Amino acid sequence: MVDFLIGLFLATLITALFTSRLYRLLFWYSLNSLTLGLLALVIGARLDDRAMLMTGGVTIALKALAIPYVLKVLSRRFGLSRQTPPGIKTQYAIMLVPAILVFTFYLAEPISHMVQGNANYVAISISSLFLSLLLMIEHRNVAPKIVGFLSMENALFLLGTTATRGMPMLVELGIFFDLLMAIVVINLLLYREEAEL
Amino acid sequence: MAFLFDPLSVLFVFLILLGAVPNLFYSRGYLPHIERRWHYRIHYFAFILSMLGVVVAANGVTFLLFWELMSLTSWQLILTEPEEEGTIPATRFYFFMTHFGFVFLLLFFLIATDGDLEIGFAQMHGIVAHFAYPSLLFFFLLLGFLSKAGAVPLHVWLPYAHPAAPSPVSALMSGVMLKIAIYGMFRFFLDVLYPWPLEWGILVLVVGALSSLVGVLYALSEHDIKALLANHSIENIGIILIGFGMGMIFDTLGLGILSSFAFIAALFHTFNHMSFKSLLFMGAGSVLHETHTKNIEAYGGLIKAMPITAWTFLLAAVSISALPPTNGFLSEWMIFQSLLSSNTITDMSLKLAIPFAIFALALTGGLAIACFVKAYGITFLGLQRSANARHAHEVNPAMRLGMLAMAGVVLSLMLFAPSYIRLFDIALVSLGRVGAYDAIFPEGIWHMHSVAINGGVVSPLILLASLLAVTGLLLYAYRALGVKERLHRTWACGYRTGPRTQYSATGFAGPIRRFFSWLYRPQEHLHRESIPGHESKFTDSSYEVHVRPLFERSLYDSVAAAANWVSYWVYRLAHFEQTRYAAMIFNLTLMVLFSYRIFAHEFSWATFALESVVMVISIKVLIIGEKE
Amino acid sequence: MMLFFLLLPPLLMFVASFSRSPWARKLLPVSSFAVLIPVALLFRLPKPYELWGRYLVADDLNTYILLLSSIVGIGVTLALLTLDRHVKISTKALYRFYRFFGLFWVGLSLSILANHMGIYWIGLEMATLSTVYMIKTNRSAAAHKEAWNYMIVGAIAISLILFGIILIYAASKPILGEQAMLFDALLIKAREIPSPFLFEMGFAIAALGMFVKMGFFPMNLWLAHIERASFYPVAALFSGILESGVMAGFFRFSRIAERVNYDHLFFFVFAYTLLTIFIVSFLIFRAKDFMRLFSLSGIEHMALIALFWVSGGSFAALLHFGAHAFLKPALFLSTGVLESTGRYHFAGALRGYAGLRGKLFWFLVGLFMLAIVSIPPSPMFFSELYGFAAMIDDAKSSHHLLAMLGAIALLLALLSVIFYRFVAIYQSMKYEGEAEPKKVYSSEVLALTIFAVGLVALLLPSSTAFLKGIG
Amino acid sequence: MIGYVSTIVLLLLLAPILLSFIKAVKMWLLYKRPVSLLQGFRDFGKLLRKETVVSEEASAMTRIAPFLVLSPLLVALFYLPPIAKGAYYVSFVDAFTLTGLLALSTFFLMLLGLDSASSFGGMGSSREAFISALVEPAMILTIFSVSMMAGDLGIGQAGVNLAEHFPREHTASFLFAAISFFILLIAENGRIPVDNPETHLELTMVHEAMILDITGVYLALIETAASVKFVIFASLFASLFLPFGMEEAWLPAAMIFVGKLFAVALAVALIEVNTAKLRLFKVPNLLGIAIVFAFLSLITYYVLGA
Repeated sequence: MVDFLIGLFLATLITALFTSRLYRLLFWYSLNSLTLGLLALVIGARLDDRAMLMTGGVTIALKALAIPYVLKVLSRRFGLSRQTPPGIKTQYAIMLVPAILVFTFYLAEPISHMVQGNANYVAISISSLFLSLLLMIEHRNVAPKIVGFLSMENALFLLGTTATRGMPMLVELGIFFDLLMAIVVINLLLYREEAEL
Repeated sequence: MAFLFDPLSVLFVFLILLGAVPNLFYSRGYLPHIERRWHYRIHYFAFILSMLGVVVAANGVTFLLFWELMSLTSWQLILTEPEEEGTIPATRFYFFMTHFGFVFLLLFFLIATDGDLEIGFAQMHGIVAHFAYPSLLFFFLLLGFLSKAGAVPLHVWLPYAHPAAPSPVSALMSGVMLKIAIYGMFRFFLDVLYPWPLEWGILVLVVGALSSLVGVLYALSEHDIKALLANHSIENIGIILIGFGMGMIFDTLGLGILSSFAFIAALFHTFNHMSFKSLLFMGAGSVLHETHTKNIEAYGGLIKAMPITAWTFLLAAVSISALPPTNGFLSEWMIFQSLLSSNTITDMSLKLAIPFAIFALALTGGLAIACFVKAYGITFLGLQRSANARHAHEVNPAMRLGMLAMAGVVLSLMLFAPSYIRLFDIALVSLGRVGAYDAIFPEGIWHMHSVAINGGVVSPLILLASLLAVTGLLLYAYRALGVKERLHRTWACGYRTGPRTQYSATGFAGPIRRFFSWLYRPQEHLHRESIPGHESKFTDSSYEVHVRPLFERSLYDSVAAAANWVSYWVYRLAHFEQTRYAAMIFNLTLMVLFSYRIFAHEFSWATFALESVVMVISIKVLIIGEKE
Repeated sequence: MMLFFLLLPPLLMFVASFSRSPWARKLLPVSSFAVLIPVALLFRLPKPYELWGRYLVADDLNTYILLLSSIVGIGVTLALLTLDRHVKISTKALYRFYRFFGLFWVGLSLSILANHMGIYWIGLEMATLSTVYMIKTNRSAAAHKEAWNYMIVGAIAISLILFGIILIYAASKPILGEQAMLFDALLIKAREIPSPFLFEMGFAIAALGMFVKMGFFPMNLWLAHIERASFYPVAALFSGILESGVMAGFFRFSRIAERVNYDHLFFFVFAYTLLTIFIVSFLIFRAKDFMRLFSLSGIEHMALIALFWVSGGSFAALLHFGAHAFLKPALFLSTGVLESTGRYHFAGALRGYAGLRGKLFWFLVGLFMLAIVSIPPSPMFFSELYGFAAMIDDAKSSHHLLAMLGAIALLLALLSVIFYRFVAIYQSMKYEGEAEPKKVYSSEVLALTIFAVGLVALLLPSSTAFLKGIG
Repeated sequence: MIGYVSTIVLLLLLAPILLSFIKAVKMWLLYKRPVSLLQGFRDFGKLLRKETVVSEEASAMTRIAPFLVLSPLLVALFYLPPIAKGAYYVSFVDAFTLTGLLALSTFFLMLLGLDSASSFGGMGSSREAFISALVEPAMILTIFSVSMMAGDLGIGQAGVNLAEHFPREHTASFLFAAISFFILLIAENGRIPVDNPETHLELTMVHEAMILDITGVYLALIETAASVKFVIFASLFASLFLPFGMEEAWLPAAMIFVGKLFAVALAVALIEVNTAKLRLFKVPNLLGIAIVFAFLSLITYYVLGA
């Protein structure tokens, strides 16, 4: 089940990479967050970790529902462009994504026999970090960059839930708090016409 | 114990005082000429004090502190008159070079003291003896001191910085400050870094020989009187280094007394150079003060208006040209003698190297004479070449007093050479050398012997007395003859002699410049207004020659060009980050993780090659992108 | 309780910024000075002192950093009083600036005092996000663009740090459990970490995030551009406090990494800082305005601090850190005056000041300019001296002395490029160009004086003894 | 002691005669009526009787320099090697002092040339400076080499040593040194092919150009200095490079010595007749030969021991 969700997580992220519409991107992000939340719930249930269950719930509520919605509202209000053509050609992206995956597995190889957990989780987290970065790289518009940043947050969470079996509650709350603050700041920043970056 | 008063320190304190006290008078006279007087006063006295501080410092901290203070105050002193053209770049260069040297001294101290800069020199010797790479320390010291002393190839700042300073400061810097570096060499080579391999001595010798030649050659091509003198400082530092290098070589070969002799020669020349170079700079400063130009071509005939300046300058010029019976001759004689003492050496490489050093020194001597004939003749003799020179007067009493006092120092070095040599001997003995005084003056002070077997002898006092006696007799005879004298204008083949028909400094140095044109690569600027239709007839013509020193062109300019080039490319690279920051971070992360994986975990060439390929592709795709 | 007093001034500032009455602005410097009292108290208390369980623990190191940051904060609030006289800013924007400044300060205090990697990160993120808006106070297109830039680069960097933290946590959780988030616990058990490679990977990623944040290779200019586009107090805050917070984290992380594998850490930091200094020195060679110049030189200093710290010269690093923390904000604040007429001009920037205030101003700025290139007796000089000594000592005990000396030679060559440029700029500021009349306000001079006093205080025997005790 | 003083007097008296002798030989070879050998004295006497015309533009230097040109040379006369064995000589002066004294004289001569503001004077000084700068290293190397072979750096002692133990094993380097020294003799004394003492054509003048504005007693002093300088060089050549004939009693030894001096003069005269004056910028080639021979001499002695 866990592996299945992780696979789904990665799949949604990769799909997001190839999306060229803003709302579709938000949708994939929301799905991505949803899998993450489910993952937390599943692992939390297996470990009987209440904190993690809570985190899962908050993740689903906040990341899968609230943030995509807020972003959608913001994009409407500030008239952000809904066309988000990727800056990197698809041919390159097709090569890059597997390359990143292979690389992260190679990277995680030395730790595979050392920790009790699954080294592949670390590898997948790192690769989703890279993929989110790639998402930021390939778009010049602001909105996809924000989504990229948010999915980076997701990659962190993935690492937190899978590799460490849950971080301290305090940290997770802090991260959520900062996420909210980021949204506020983004809102403030958007108070001007969309910048071409 | 931050301070130390052993004979060597006291000797150099003496040197500084000898150089500074006449300078005080001169400076007093010069002061009305300066706008920012308090700025000048504060830094001037701090400068002198800092020099004293350096020579009496007993540990690394004190030494470096005063050394730096010396650099800073001299830097500010040069900046006393920042409006003058060329001062700002010159000071910048000076400031940079002096800290260039400072850094190496710092490194030396860091290593030689094991990080505890407060230990004394004697303890440093113990640490140095256990250091694995003594040559490294040697190079640190050499770079540190020689950049201050202005030896080739670290000399380029000197002809810029010294002329830019107010004249009393030029005198102090050139006369005294450079000697602080020599003090450092004595202190640290003899006290801390001892003993040496043969190569070190040879290196110092070669640097000295090169400096002396390069200095005098560029002095000859110089039209700025202070730059000319500054170039001569390079030459004289070279001569001192030849003596020092010979001392090191003899010491390595176990010839103790010869080594002491060479060191004494170096010390003696250090003192001599202090005296006559200070005097020369004071003279040049007086001339500059009156004519408001440093261009030697605008002088002429100043001996009539400024007799005291002219005659004291002559004394110094004769002395720096190493003509008997002056002190300059005596020290150079000693250095020659120590070079000649090498006939007892069996080492073949030395046998081949030393004749070259002799040749360099001898050529230097010949060229120095030519150069000072030029400097003196064009400045003080003949007709005034410009209105400025025509309106010149003798300088004020304080400045005159300063020059006369410094002339007194020169004379004292000539007359009391044995006493001075006694002092040098004491200083060297205190550093554990063999005493050489008794060997130099075995039969009283009348004859000065070379300590080598079959070495030469010179009798400065007898020589002086006989020269004075013969000249006096001739003069007396001339008076007795009662010849009538008549004034008449100079005959010039029917033309009227005027300021413009005289030989110029450019012309004077012409033959030598032409002979060394492969080195000088002079840039000639000939400007001529011809009468229309007559190619050979012209109304107006000017000819100028500029020589940019080889080292400056090849070494320094190329470094500057390289820095410019690198910075241009770095800047272009840095501009990627404005638009591709995420991609930069992406690649960076990739690279760091890859490197950790490969270098920190298990290394294999295959993975390394793979990483390189991946990185190159990823950088190409993500950062550089395609041309749009 | 202590924590409350520490956070009171910034919180007060935050609250006061909502009020529109004029006394609110007068309150600011008073409240910022007030922070000195708890910091001073903190110095007297026995260390380590638990401010909030084991989450926030004050030890010598972070008390020192907190002190530096507080002084910088005071200086910046002083200079803020006259911000609206040098630049065009609406009252509303100014108050909003204060609001985020307060938040920023709170975040920074948390991250500096944190003994817990998570809290450290939360504080840092808070500070970073609040600066985004402070940049935006300047209502220019460039500032807007740079605010976005900062938002994204800063967010990536901060995320990398968190990623690294989680990896480190994952590496050490098997032996420490939830305690794996505590710096002190980690430090003690560092050698027993079962998967050093995982730890190192985490450290590398976290360090990477910090280095990006501090503007190390290859992201050298982004910070400079941002500081150029924003108001000068922001730049002062950036270099003085924000980077202090990041640096404090680096100190702690590298101490742990040192125990895991010193060689790896050393070569990583060495290669990184040398590359950084290489790039930065040549960028400085081309810098054309004060902001970028100071920003780049700040990067150089941080690279040196990192280098000294991992070479075992903790005293040198801390001294350099202190000098950097005082000098940089001071200079950034002075750019407000230096560039107030005719931006981007080096020539004559130190001329044209009338009156005692003006004279004091140019004198102090001149001193700072020289101190920054470590001309003795600047604290920078001593820190570099001890830093290089530490590097040599470090090399002496190993078998790669010559390689180390080569690296030092390279470093010196690069530093000399910077040195040359700074001397040229200083001379140009003082002796070239036109003397245009410029206006200096007492608050600015006071701020500079505070920094100057701070610099001198760094050299007092008692403070050097204190710093030596930290290592 | 009497021998010492009379040697000096003899050399002083011979000085003008030698120069006249060269002139006479040249004239004779050119089918002219030779001048009298006493022409030098006649000129000297004539100049003493004339009034001195001093240039308006000149300074005190013109009034002092002539004495300073002559006096070092006169002093140098005292320090020459003895002409006969057992005669008194000054042993404590070495070759550097001697070259120094010669250079001192040249120094003031060059200043004298610059003093009268005439373009000729400057030209002469400039050329003299050029030539003497190149002579200096050759001179020092030569002297170094010879004194090595003689086993003493003192010039008087070296002459005596050479006469007593001629360094047969070092003939090669001895010969090189001799060639070098002879070239220096020509160059320092301003003889053809380096300088032509007889013309007053600006293209060729060196020595004469410097003293173009000197008259009367001053000129007499300078002319004397020139002849004394020649005699110093000739006698140095005679005692260092033709070291024989000293074992005789004083009078025969002196005769031999004078003969040697005339031989040197004759050689100079022959060279003067048979060569053309070199262009100024060809002079370094000649001096280059001297430097090379001096160097060769030293290196051969040092390295090969030959």
